[in-house]
Amino acid sequence: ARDQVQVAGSSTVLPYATIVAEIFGESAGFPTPVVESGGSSAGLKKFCEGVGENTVDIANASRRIKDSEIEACAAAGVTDIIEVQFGYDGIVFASDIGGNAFAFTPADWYKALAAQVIVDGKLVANPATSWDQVNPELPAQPIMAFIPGTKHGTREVFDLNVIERGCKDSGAEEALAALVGDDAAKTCTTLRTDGRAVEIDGDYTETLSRIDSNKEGIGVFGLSFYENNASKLQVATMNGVTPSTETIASGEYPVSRPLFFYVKKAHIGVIPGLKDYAELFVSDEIAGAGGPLAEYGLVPDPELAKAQAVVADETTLD
Amino acid sequence: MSPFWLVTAVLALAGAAYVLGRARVLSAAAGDHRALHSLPAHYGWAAVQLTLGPALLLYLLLLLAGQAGPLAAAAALALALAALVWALRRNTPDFRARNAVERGMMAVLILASTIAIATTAGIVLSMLFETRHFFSLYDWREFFFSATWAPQFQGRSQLGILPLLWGTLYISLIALAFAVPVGLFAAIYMSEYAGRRMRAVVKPALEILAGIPTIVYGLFALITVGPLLRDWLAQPLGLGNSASSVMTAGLVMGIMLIPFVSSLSDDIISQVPQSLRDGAFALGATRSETIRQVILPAALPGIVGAVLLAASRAIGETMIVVLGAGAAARLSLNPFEAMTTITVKIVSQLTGDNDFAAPETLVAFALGLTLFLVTLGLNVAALAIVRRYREQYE
Amino acid sequence: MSMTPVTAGAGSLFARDPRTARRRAAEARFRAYGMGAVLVGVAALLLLLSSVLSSGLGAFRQTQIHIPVMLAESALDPSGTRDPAAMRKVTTIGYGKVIDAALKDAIAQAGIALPLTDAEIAAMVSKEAPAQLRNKVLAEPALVGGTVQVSLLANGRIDGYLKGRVTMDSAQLDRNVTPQQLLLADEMVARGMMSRDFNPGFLTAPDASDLRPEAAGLGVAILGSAYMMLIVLGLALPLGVASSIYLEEFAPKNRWTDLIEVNIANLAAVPSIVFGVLGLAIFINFAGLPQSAPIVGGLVLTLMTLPTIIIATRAALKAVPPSIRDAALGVGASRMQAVFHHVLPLAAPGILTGAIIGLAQALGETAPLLLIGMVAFVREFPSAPPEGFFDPAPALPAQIYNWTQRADPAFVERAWGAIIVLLGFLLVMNAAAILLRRRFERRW
Amino acid sequence: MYDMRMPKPLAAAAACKVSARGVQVYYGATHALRDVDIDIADRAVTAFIGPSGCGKSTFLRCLNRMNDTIPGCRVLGDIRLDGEDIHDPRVDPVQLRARVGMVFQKPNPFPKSIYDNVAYGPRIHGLAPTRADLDVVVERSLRRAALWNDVKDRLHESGTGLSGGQQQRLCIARAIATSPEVLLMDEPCSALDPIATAQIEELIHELADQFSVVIVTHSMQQASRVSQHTAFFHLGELVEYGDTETVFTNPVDPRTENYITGRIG
Amino acid sequence: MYDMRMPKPLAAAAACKVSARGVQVYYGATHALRDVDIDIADRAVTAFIGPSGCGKSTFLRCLNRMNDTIPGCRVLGDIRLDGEDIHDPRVDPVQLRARVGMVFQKPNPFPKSIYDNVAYGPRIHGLAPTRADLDVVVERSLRRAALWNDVKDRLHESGTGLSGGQQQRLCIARAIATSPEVLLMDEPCSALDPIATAQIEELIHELADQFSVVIVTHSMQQASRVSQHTAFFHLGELVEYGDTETVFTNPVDPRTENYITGRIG
Ligand SMILES: Nc1ncnc2c1ncn2[C@@H]1O[C@H](COP(=O)(O)OP(=O)(O)OP(=O)(O)O)[C@@H](O)[C@H]1O
Ligand SMILES: Nc1ncnc2c1ncn2[C@@H]1O[C@H](COP(=O)(O)OP(=O)(O)OP(=O)(O)O)[C@@H](O)[C@H]1O
Ligand SMILES: [Mg+2]
Ligand SMILES: [Mg+2]
Ligand SMILES: O=P([O-])([O-])[O-]
Repeated sequence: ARDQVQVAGSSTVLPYATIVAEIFGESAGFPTPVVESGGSSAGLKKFCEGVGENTVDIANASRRIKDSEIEACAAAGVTDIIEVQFGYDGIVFASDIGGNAFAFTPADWYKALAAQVIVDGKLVANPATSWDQVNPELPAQPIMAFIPGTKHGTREVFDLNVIERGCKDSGAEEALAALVGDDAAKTCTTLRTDGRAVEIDGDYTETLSRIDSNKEGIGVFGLSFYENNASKLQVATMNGVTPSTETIASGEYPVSRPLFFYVKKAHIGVIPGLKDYAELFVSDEIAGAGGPLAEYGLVPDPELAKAQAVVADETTLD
Repeated sequence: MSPFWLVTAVLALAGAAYVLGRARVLSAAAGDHRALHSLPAHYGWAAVQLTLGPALLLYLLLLLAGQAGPLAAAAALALALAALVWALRRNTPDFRARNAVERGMMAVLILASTIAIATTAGIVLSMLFETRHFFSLYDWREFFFSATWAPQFQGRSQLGILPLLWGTLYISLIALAFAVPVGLFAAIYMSEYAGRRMRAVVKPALEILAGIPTIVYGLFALITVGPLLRDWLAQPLGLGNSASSVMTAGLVMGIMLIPFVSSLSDDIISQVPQSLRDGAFALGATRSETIRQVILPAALPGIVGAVLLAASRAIGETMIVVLGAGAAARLSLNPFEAMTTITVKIVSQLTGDNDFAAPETLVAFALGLTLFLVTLGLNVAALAIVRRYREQYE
Repeated sequence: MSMTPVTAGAGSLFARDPRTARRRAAEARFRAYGMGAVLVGVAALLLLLSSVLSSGLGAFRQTQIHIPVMLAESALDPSGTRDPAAMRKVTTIGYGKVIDAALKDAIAQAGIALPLTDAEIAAMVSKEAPAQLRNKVLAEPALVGGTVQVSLLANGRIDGYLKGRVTMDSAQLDRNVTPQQLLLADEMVARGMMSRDFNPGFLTAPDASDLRPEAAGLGVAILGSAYMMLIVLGLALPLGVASSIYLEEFAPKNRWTDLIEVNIANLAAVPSIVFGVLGLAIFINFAGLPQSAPIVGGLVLTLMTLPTIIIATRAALKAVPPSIRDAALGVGASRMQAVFHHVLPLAAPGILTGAIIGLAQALGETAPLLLIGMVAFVREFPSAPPEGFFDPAPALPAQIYNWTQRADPAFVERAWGAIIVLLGFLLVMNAAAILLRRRFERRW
Repeated sequence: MYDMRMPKPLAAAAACKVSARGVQVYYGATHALRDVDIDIADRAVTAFIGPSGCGKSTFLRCLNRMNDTIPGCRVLGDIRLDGEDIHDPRVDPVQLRARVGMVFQKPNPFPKSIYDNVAYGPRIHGLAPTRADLDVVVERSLRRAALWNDVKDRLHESGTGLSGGQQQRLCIARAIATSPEVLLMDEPCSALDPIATAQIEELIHELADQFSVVIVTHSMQQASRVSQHTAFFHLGELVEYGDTETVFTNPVDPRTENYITGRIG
Repeated sequence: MYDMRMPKPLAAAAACKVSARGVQVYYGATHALRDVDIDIADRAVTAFIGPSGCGKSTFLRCLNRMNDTIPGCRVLGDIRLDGEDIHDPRVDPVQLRARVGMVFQKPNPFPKSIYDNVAYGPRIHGLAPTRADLDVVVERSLRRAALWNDVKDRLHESGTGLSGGQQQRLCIARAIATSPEVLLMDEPCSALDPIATAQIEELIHELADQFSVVIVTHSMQQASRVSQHTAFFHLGELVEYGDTETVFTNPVDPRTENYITGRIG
């Protein structure tokens, strides 16, 4: 029989999961769990493959499980799923440490990256080439943004909380609604493809290397990644707020997403240490403020106690 | 039964069957090898085959039927022992042991080649199902004829394959345009000009290029080649200022592909009989004329195979494309612009954050299947070329 | 001279007519292209290797802190029985406190007076250090009660400082290290309490989390790759050669075998991740093999490598002159014997090249492993084969891929170090094949 | 017509080892051999003569089914060895070839040592169980093929490093090492000097005591020296077949006479 | 000794085309050819005879430096074509071989069409600028090699699908298509029937009007029919060299006599 916990899923959650697994293996008297990374979607797909020793026990996800996925799970016999939300992933905008400092609003990003904007009442290809053209207060630096590729969940957050928000805030959405009707939302989030918005399908290290070889670029990073590389990157403020675990936890900083893991209830009691691992994960010493996860860059969930209760009671999704 | 004991038991049985089978026929022939139809070793192997073949087959069937466990092992063991007895009785001097052994080997050979077929079938099937699912969610005309690739999390995605297909072909073409001449000339130099000593060093050295993890190439493209091409070619020529470009990825991938062409071609060129070279030299042909006009045509099938393999690797590569050419799907003729390939998008959609039952994820399978068909077409064409121009010696 | 209208070359052997001169020039050009091609390849190789080596060699050396540690019984063996089972109750947290205290003492003893907080001093050592000490004590319970001189891993940022990755300027901006700590490091180095030593742990230790980059090693990944390569070598080479032999030497030549030939060539063009999809479906979901196990990885890579080996082998078999087969058949060899005794040895160089290239690809491949759980964080060592084939273990390329994604810059160096290990692995694996290939190479 | 080519006395005089009826060979669309009927005697030497390209090698290769290996080559008709149809599906061509040995027109030694070249047949047929036996067989075969003196000091060097004539003798040694019942020799002396030729002819004589030997030759002298029966092929047809003496002194077909006297080629 | 092998009259009678002095050939450690001195006359046929393995082919291959391509083969000594040292570093072996053509002992047609086989030499040397010229050259060469009638309908089929003798003639046609000044022929008639042999001998006669022809043969008759000079090799040595008539009727060295009369081989 399998004697270690098997975890799969999000690469965003992976560092946290490995920190927990390491401590768990060192002190709990169980073997160290195996944590795979292959993306939230692939992890959930594996999770939903069925119940049994050769399926994973836990799926990490940087987004909530979708209804269609729950259905697929159920079809394969995976019914009792425990959903645990354990913190937030802050999303920050950063540029080379030696360059200009930026103070953004979502509207700046919308205006800089939208494929088409309204000029003189007409929809035209975005003419902006430098940041001061979208907002005179920004430095006159060419627009070059390294944004997450369409595979990343971060992109969804970026689209929603930055671009769409910016579209609304700048009043463009209304104007668009008047101009193109139902397609307004889509026009809002369609980004330019002329090379000024570079999609990164790789990870944050790739974004960092790209900024390294193109110092005028501005990249999108996870908070934890930024904090580990603060000596190379300077972070931009959003709506005047500097991102930090505190400002994100308090909701002041607008761009973040919740992180989850899902536990297969049927495996609790079958796979040794499964519940212990989940409990350790959401314990205050680990996931709370000042714990190793926060030290690494996790934004602790203000409602961590809720998560602890969910694990303790093995509360399943309905 | 643990795998270790299973392996040991099988080996022990095989050893016993061989020794007994051989001894038995030799005693029947009173030690006279000439009285035997086949070599004594053939009788040994015939016994091994008969002992193990059916038993392993049975065990496998039981495993597939979900009957793993001591019972299945015992059944297989019993069958093996029975077969051993039968095999020994069969081993009389006029038993055609060699033919039996060769029939067995042939069965193994056929089985081995079925695996390749089965893999193809498996791949097609595993993609077909999900592809159908995808097309039930997304219009196939959009997929095949739309020039926009823009997946979105909120739905409203545009999933046109054309820009990806174009990127795939463009990048592979550049990679091959670099790797094929370099690899072929390197092969020619190694096999026809260089001394034994140099060849013994250079060939394995170039093969290291095939073993360097592609992430190294990717970073090389991202950090070194990309900016270099941008600053020295793209910007002076007014072809844009993107560091990631088709050209970057193509060139770097070309480097990786050198050994695919060079090593395989070198082997095939070396296999061409010396008498053909002599024939050309004696007519006063120079070495290069001999190579171009006599050796290369004779080595054509192998060289085409090597090029196809290189092309296949180029089409299947992800890391170099992601880091060298970017992830943006675009239809453009400018080789200094960022583009991407089908493979990159298969990987990213499969490992991404989308709902695993959403068209944005399922599109990976449709992409895979389409790519499969496209490369099938290329391979058919290549086979036809080989058939047409092959020069079979002797 | 000759009365025949057409004759090749005449006059002095030392003189060149224009046509010969042209042909000589073409020959020289051709040769130069060949030379150039080899140089391009070798230059690219050297460039890549030098960048790999310069970025990765640092990973083989690691900063250690050498201090005496007082192993108080009260803290480490409250029961006083020296019974390892009982001593296990003390977790790494307990050991962490012991180390912190020892380090503080040692610094005070050495007379270093810098304005440092306790937390800053404690952060000089790796978070792995308590586990190091704990393992040492559990292995030798008798040490408790005395004072031992130990070498503990230093924190990754301190290590980075000694390697030049972290500077006073960067420390100013860095949340994870303070300039004061760096000054302390200088003092400790000056007093011999800290040094950079060869780090066997890089090759033997398991992976570590993002909080302890300095402790991360390749032990499990090397085993995982070795197991997978054993499987690939044991399956792909025989299967590939066997099916090539059948298709090239025995199969009737008809549309059906054409189809198979095209199919195999086409399999080589299937993106590797698709093999992962297939492997997940067949080996894990259908056959029920375990996740993250070398057996599944090996099988998937076998399927992926097969086309390469088959294409190379078929080309090599095709290139063997038919007269050799005739000669064997003529003395009464069966076709099987003709192939195995004569054709195969002559085709061996090409086959081995296929194996070299195929295995190199298999050894460095990540994408298909993503889907079958081989890109994973695993700290437990797999057992010996064949059982170990079924235990979870990542592979070297998966480990590299994983490390390149980590946030802490210390992992970058380790990723490059792992690439060096991978290349070493490749060379060891290829050496045998290359030597064998040289033995079989002959012209006739 | 049939009678003419197949004189009764022959069939009566010697037992017939191989008999062919209505053999046709096509290379793709080319009809290379037309309707050949022949009975090859046991314990005798049969010579095939005829101009270059007339189909001698082709017919020879029919007798041990070596034509099976040429893509596009089709053989029709009935060929029997000791009365058994060699194209019968039950016949193992391997066994056939073990009994019907062959020396090819173009010497084709294996790229192996001289020793291994000769030892190969005995090894696969298990004719020499021990190494010492094998040494004996190899030496005897090389001696009979008149090659021993040339190569006795270099038995373990490659067979492809021999001179043309040496390679030819090596192939003869290789073929006789397995003691086939029928030995097909396609111009076995073409690259040999007169002495070596004489030695090989001597060997052929010896072999014919027990076995059936078929030899293709362009030398009428050689044919008349070594063979008891001679077959004359022309443009893919078997024109004449009979006692060597008769064929040479008193041919029935004018073409035979023309060829022998050097008027057609 | 020297005088004996190198009779003065020969050098005087005909211009000397190729002269060799002290030629030694080693294959690795084997000393295959010892100290050969010879002058080969222009516009004449020289025959090399000698038992199989004595070094005839080896020496032939020295004359156009084909031995360069054999790994481990070393050639020492001085060989001159029209008085020019062929081993001079300034000499391009390619140019040498264009002037000194060769027909190999084992036919080695290219795996190309029959036409392309013959056209290959003229093409690379630019001897036939137009396609029509080339057609003429190919047909003429095939005719002279007595192969035209056999292959005129299948010029575009592969040269490897020919019979042994046809391949041999194809190689002759290929060699003469470039009209070399010296033509080295290694047993060019070994696979040919008497008529074809006569035709090739006729060709050799013709060629000798303008060029120098060297022919290796095992047939004394052939040597005496076609050649003006004969060299007898034995065990790697040039034993005797002189007028063909003298060598055959009145040899100086007893070994020559023994060989010619069939006593040594
Ligand atoms: N593989 C082949 N493909 C096509 N035609 C062939 C092939 N082999 C032989 N032929 C043709 O068949 C005819 C008979 O050839 P075969 O080799 O039997 O002649 P042969 O009598 O042995 O001549 P030789 O004395 O020259 O060897 C020839 O015209 C030849 O060109
Ligand atoms: N490539 C080689 N490697 C080693 N030895 C060789 C090689 N070629 C020829 N020899 C040896 O050199 C000697 C002379 O060979 P050569 O081919 O010149 O003989 P030849 O006179 O042409 O004989 P034949 O009439 O049989 O063709 C022979 O003993 C032969 O075995
Ligand atoms: Mg023939
Ligand atoms: Mg010779
Ligand atoms: O791996 P992710 O699903 O977090 O992008």
